[in-house]
Amino acid sequence: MNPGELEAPDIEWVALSPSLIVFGAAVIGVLIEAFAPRRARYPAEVAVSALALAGAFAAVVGLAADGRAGSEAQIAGMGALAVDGPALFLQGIILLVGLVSVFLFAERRLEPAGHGGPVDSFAAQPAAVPGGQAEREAVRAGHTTTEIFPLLLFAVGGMLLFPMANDLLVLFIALEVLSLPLYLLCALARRRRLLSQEAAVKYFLLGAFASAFLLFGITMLYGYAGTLSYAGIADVVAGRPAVMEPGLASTMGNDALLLIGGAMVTMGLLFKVGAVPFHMWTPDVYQGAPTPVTGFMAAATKVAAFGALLRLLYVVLPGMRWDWEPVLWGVAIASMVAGAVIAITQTDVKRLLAYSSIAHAGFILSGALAVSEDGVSSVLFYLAAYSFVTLGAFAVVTLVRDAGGEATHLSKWAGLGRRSPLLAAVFALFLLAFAGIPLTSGFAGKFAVFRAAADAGAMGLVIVGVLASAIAAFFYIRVIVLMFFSEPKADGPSVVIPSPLTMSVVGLAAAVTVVLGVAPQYFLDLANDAGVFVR
Amino acid sequence: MESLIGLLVGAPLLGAALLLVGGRRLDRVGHWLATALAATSFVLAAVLFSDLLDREGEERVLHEHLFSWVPVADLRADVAFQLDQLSMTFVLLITSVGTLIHLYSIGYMAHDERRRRFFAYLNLFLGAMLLLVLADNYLLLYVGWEGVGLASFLLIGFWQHKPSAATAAKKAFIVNRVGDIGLSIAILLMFTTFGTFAFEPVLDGATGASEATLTGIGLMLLLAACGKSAQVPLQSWLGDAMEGPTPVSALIHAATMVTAGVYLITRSGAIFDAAPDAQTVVVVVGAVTLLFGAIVGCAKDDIKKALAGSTMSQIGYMMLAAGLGPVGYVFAIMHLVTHGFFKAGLFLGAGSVMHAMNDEVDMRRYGGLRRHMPVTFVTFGLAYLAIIGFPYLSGFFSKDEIIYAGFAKGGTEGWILGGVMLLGAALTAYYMTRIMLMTFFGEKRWQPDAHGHEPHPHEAPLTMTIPMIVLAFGSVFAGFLFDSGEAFVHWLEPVTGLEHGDSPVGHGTVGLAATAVMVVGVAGAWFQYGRRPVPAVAPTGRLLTRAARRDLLQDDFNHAAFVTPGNYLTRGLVYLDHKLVDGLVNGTAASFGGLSGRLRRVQNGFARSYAVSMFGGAALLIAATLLMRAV
Amino acid sequence: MSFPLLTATALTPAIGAIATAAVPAARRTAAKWLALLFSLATVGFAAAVLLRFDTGAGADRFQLTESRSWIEDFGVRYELGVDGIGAVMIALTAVLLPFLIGAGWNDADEAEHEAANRRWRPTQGFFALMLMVEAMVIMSFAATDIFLFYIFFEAMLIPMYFLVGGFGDRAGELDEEGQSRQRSYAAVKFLLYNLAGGLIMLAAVIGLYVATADQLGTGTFSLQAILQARASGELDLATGTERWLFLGFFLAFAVKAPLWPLHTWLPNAMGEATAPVAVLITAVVDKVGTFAMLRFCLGLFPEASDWATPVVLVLALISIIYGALLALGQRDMKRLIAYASVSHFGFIVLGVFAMTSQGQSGATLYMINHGIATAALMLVAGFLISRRGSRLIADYGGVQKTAPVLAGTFLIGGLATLSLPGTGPFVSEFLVLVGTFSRYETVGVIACAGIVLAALYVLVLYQRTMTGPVKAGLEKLPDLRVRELAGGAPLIGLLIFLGVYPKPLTDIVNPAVEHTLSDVDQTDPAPHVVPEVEAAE
Amino acid sequence: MNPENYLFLAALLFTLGASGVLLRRNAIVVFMCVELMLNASNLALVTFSRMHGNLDGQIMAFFVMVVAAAEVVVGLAVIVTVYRSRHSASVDDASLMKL
Repeated sequence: MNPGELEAPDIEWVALSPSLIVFGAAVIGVLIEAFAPRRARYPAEVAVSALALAGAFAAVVGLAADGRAGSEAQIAGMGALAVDGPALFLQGIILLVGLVSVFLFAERRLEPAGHGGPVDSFAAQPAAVPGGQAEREAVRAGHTTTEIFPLLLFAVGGMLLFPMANDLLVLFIALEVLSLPLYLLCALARRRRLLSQEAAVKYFLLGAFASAFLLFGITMLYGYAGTLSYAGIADVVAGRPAVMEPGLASTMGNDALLLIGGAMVTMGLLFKVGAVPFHMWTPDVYQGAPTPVTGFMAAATKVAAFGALLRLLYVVLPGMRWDWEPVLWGVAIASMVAGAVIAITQTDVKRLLAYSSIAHAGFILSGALAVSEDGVSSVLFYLAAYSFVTLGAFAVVTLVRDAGGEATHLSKWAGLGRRSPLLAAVFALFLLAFAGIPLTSGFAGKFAVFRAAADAGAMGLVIVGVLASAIAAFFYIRVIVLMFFSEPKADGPSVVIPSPLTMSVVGLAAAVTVVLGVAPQYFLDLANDAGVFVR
Repeated sequence: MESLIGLLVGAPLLGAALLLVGGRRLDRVGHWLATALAATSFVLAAVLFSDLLDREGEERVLHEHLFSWVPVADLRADVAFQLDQLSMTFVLLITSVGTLIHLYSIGYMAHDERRRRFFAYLNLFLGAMLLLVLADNYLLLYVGWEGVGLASFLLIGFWQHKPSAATAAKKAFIVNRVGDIGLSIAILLMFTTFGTFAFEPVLDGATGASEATLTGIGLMLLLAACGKSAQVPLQSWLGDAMEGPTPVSALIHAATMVTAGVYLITRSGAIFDAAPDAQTVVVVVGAVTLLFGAIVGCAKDDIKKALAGSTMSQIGYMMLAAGLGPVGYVFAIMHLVTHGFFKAGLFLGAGSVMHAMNDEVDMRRYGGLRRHMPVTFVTFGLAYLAIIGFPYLSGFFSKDEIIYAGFAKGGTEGWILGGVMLLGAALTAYYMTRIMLMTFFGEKRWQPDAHGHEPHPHEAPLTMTIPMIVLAFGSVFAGFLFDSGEAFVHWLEPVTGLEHGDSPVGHGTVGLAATAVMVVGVAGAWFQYGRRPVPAVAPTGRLLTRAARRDLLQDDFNHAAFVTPGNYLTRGLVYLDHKLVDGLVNGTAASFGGLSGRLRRVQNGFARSYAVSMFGGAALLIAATLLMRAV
Repeated sequence: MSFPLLTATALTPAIGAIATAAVPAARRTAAKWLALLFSLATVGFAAAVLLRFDTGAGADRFQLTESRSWIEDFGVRYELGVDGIGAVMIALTAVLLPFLIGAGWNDADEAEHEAANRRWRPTQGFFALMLMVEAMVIMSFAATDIFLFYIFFEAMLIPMYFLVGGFGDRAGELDEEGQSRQRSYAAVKFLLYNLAGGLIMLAAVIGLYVATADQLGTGTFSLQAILQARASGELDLATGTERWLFLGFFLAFAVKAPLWPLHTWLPNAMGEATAPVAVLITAVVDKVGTFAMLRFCLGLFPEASDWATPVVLVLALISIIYGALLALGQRDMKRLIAYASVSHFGFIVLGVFAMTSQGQSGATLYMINHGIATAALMLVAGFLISRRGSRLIADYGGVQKTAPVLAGTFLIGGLATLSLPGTGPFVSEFLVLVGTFSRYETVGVIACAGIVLAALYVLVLYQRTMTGPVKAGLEKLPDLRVRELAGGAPLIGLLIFLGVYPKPLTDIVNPAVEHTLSDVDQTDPAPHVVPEVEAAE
Repeated sequence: MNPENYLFLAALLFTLGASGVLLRRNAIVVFMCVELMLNASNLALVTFSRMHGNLDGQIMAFFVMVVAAAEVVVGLAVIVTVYRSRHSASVDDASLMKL
């Protein structure tokens, strides 16, 4: 190749259209913030975001219909991105979750309206000191932070890239692109801003810390294999590199580089997934962040991160399966057990759900550990089921409010079932799905991952998982007891009647929960078809 | 003709159902309806009897298969009846005495507002008892067996508002249940041994089974018989059962139900014949009970309880006779029938007395009643003479035959048995005379009842006296009738078999000896109660007397051996269940809670400690990965 | 395709549940009648099931089968079918429900202070949940796909849990906030116990799938397919695997049944729930456990069942004696009945694992009879408790004086509970004893002790509550109302009918038992002595 | 010069950064330590790039720098907001949420 001549990269625009649409829309969103008048921003942002996400979803569906989830799967972007079954399936979930989250973000009937019109659950002026003069003025003026929408879109864009990432560079970039907007979103709560900011700081510092580890791991893998591309590394791990260079020959023998590097990259991803012992940010951040953000984050981040983790384990590191499998066994067991056990004594709904998400990370991990096609598709299905339940649950949390905003302390939920039987019933449905009771999506998902694990001979994991489920059931049930069997308190919270936006979120989540529980076959087929990584 | 058997059993059962379901509407006619149905049964029984008499000895069996009851694989339990000479005898006794006592109860219960129920229960009892004796297999017999137990429970506890009655009823049922275990196990053994529990195949096939098995079956049957017939060691319920209305005591706890044990053993004769060890135990139980009952009967001041002791003792005779095998079966049944008459007569008499004395039962408060209640006195007196074995009255024949059979056992055993029975006969004469004297002779010792009413003894109404008179006739003439030409013996022989024992002591000698000890007994009682006035308050008495008053400490024993430890056991188990079994579960839950509480402390809110956890985790992850490679 | 009768039977109460739940708050009475109507319709369908069931020789083992694809990916099919045992269990469920609805007619009416809350519809919820449970129980009796069974086995816990926790009887101890801690403790305990058992079963279910996939190529949950494969030798589980799987299944069923020492949830749940719900638990829901032992444990894991038999028999014996003794020690009427049920479940398990025709037929009949007898006893106890507002035995006495009909019905229920001959339970208890004794003599003899203990606890209860002088506060105790009597009398009639003429039931059950026995390769022990009469023929 | 020495330096820097994160209280300093870790990676990347004789590592290093810059923007924004609310940049003070 002539050094002066740059080869124009060959970009598969169509195959990458979903993420491109989202990123494009995000940029438009930023432009709207910059140029549109304050009043017009909200409708414009909502419309752009919703349209972009819906459009991207349509693109994903189109790509899948094209067969790119199966036989037509391809490596795109000069080998940097993979458009294959798992990627498209997870992108589909992320986009749907993102779309639904837009509805949650856009909800403006929960908070008392300011002078400028109705407001949402995000800070009037994030930069203002909590309780200060500036904030009071902003509140009075009814200011809102419409920047949340482009931030959401950027995060979604990063998440779309994450499971597609087919080299370590993209992996890192995608991680940061999805993380940075989330750090900011966490800090934007309208009420309890100190908590919100604290959550952001913690999330940010720990997230950065984790990504530093990830990066160092990437570095070592690069050092080991001399390439950043997944396929290239996999080849080297398997002992048959495409080109044998002298430098490679010396590093290839150094297994420590591979092992430590692999472990550190895995650790970075486990942090995003929220697996023990990298889970400690989860409760604090889930609790402090604005609830719509928590819902979005809990659902979508987990999906994206598991996508990336799966690809890493299945495409890059299958050669060293015997090294990481036992270790991840340990992580999975620790997550299931610790998540379930610690959740028993939680008193805050959001923290409770955070611990529950940790336990679920363990369940999903046990499916991932099957290292089989069944394992992949079971994880895909589980993620689909789990993300909607989570989103629905957090959507319900936004509706239970008292004078101080959302009433997240469990004691305030006493007797909710008597005041608002329907809402409480829906929440109970979500809890039952979390607990994995049959006829809910949670059960089908749990069955799928456990079956995959058992099929792969990991019966021990299944048994621990089952026992952890039993422990976990206890605290889900405790909430149900509280809602239905306790007398409502006189000063208890009330359920605000939301706009159709939130209602549609809750409704959709409930519907998905039931459908995936009762008639999951179609979705299982989808997940099965999408179970193969392209290499 | 066979179909009449179903009707025979069905009539009283129908009566019970009608009276219970019919409710208050039937209050006014219920008792007559019940009596009529009982009488119907009696008439049917008579018809069947004449039919049987028309046949030859071996042909005198009727079978009626109603329907298949519980068919499972090889197990066939049918609702089917078998009427042979043995059951016929019982049927006649039950329906005749039963009808009489129905009639008697009309008068006796006239003022009880729950009379309809009483008659329903009586009918229920009749039906169950008939089922018991007519069943052609042990399982159906068991149904009747428990059915009479239920009726007995309901009737003993008829005055449920009295705690003592309720307790007595419960006690009777439960003690009987202990016996029922025996019957259950016997049936189970029969099934595993013979593959069936119908009389014919089991009894015909008995010789084919091992002696050990048969002994087992026999002992289990004996356990059942002990429960139902109040034999030692399951005798304790009978005395308390006297809490029931007196007609009940007469019918169930004297004439019919308590003799079911004797029926069972006689019916299962083939099994016992092949299991001599079991027979020996039967004999021992009979002998012990015979003395036990007699001793208790001597000490009781409560007229009904004294009679109950007597019942126990007399059934002891029967049991002993049945244990002797074919030598004794016939006489056991014969004594059973005669006993049915005279003991029912005695109880009805006692009822009549109580009726007259404001339900007073303490004989020390009776005295001199013969002038006030002549009919009762005469009928009671005749029955009295029959039971003590006054020559040529019914008891004389049946009891002497049993004593003779006892001697016929031969050897030392024969002498012991004969001696025991003669001693029993003396005691019988003693306690019966004591009752007679305390009740009808001597001074008035009447006292006002709890409400301050002075008793005004009067003769009972006709409905009550007629049955007493009829039974008195039976007491006097039954034995003579049976003994003439050995009619009864020949009648039963095809079923029970018959052997004439070879006794070292002749028939005549036995008769003389029995009469002699009777005279001694009567004289003893007369010396104690006839010559001098009876104290209104019982003297403290000697140790034996005091023990006998307390039923020879049977309740104390049961209490110490079963009730108290049982209570402790239950209480201990309740505690254990709560603390240990449940505690283990709750403890597990709590320990998870504790673990959770401790683990969540790790989440201390400091970002730096979270970072430490991550750092440590990463280190661990790396170390573990490296370790895996090293391994 | 013929009319899907089993689906219809299960669907009717499910639709009823939805319809009842949809009735507006103000139309409470309409909801009750609607629920009753649907439960009666279910009885109709169940009757059709019994009538259509062919008991002739050579009839199929599973009848009225339905088979549709459902979740192919999991190897799960919507397969229904009943053998004789399933058919009678469905009938029991369907028959009991109208009585329970009738008995609980006013149990769930809201307190006055709640009447203003238009959204809170406890009555509708109560009956809807009951019907829901019924639907799920029927499904689990009808499912021949193990996964399908599992789903309903687990799912029925949820409505049950709400029934226990949400509608406790008002006689419980209340705390200062007017709510019963005991009750919610009981509900949670009920759920967690059963959920834990069920989850362990889930692991076994998955294990079974893996094992079948291993040997048959494709994993399957179809009972019939597995039985066939086993019969043809295609499927031959390794001894260790089979035992582990058996334990997983058995544990879940033993919790549900409940077998000592997994029984402690039952007294709590039955004590705190309203009487109809308590009956629903013990008479209907728990039967799924013993039913499943018979159908799944024995059918799927014959060798392991054989292996576990000694231990199971011992546990069953302990349950019998222990339950009865604890019943004796109770001060609370409903807990007493609960412990009595523990004892009775011991008998059922004994019958199942005796591996004889009599034992298993007896166990099946026992399930039916125990269901009806407990219903009779418990419902009457419930009427009594609702009158006095106390569950403590010590608060009663002399009831027969003021309410003779109530006392009488109670007594008959009690007598049936102690297996008095002439009532249904006697037949079944006898069969269980015969079945057990003919294989394990000692076990049979020890079980007989249960006979006495049953008499003790029933009669002690009767004596303390019904006889003696009338306790203060009970002088004006009203006797049974017409509605209550209408609920109790048919049950008693049924008990007596089944005691006198159980043949229709045994005819249906026997062939199924023969099949089950051939699954486990067992034959009845032959009698030691062949009677001469038969030998001569 | 042996390129491996750069790798040791990189590892040292990474460790220093990590210990700084664990030990320092001031959020800004903590953040700087994270940056140090990123730069350690950069050094290693470049070294490896040199060892393998391809440019991938160097390109990666450029991206990392950009990302680090972006992180600074976001991070400082967040930290400064917190500082304004609490008048303290100590990470230990931000511990309202726990247990």
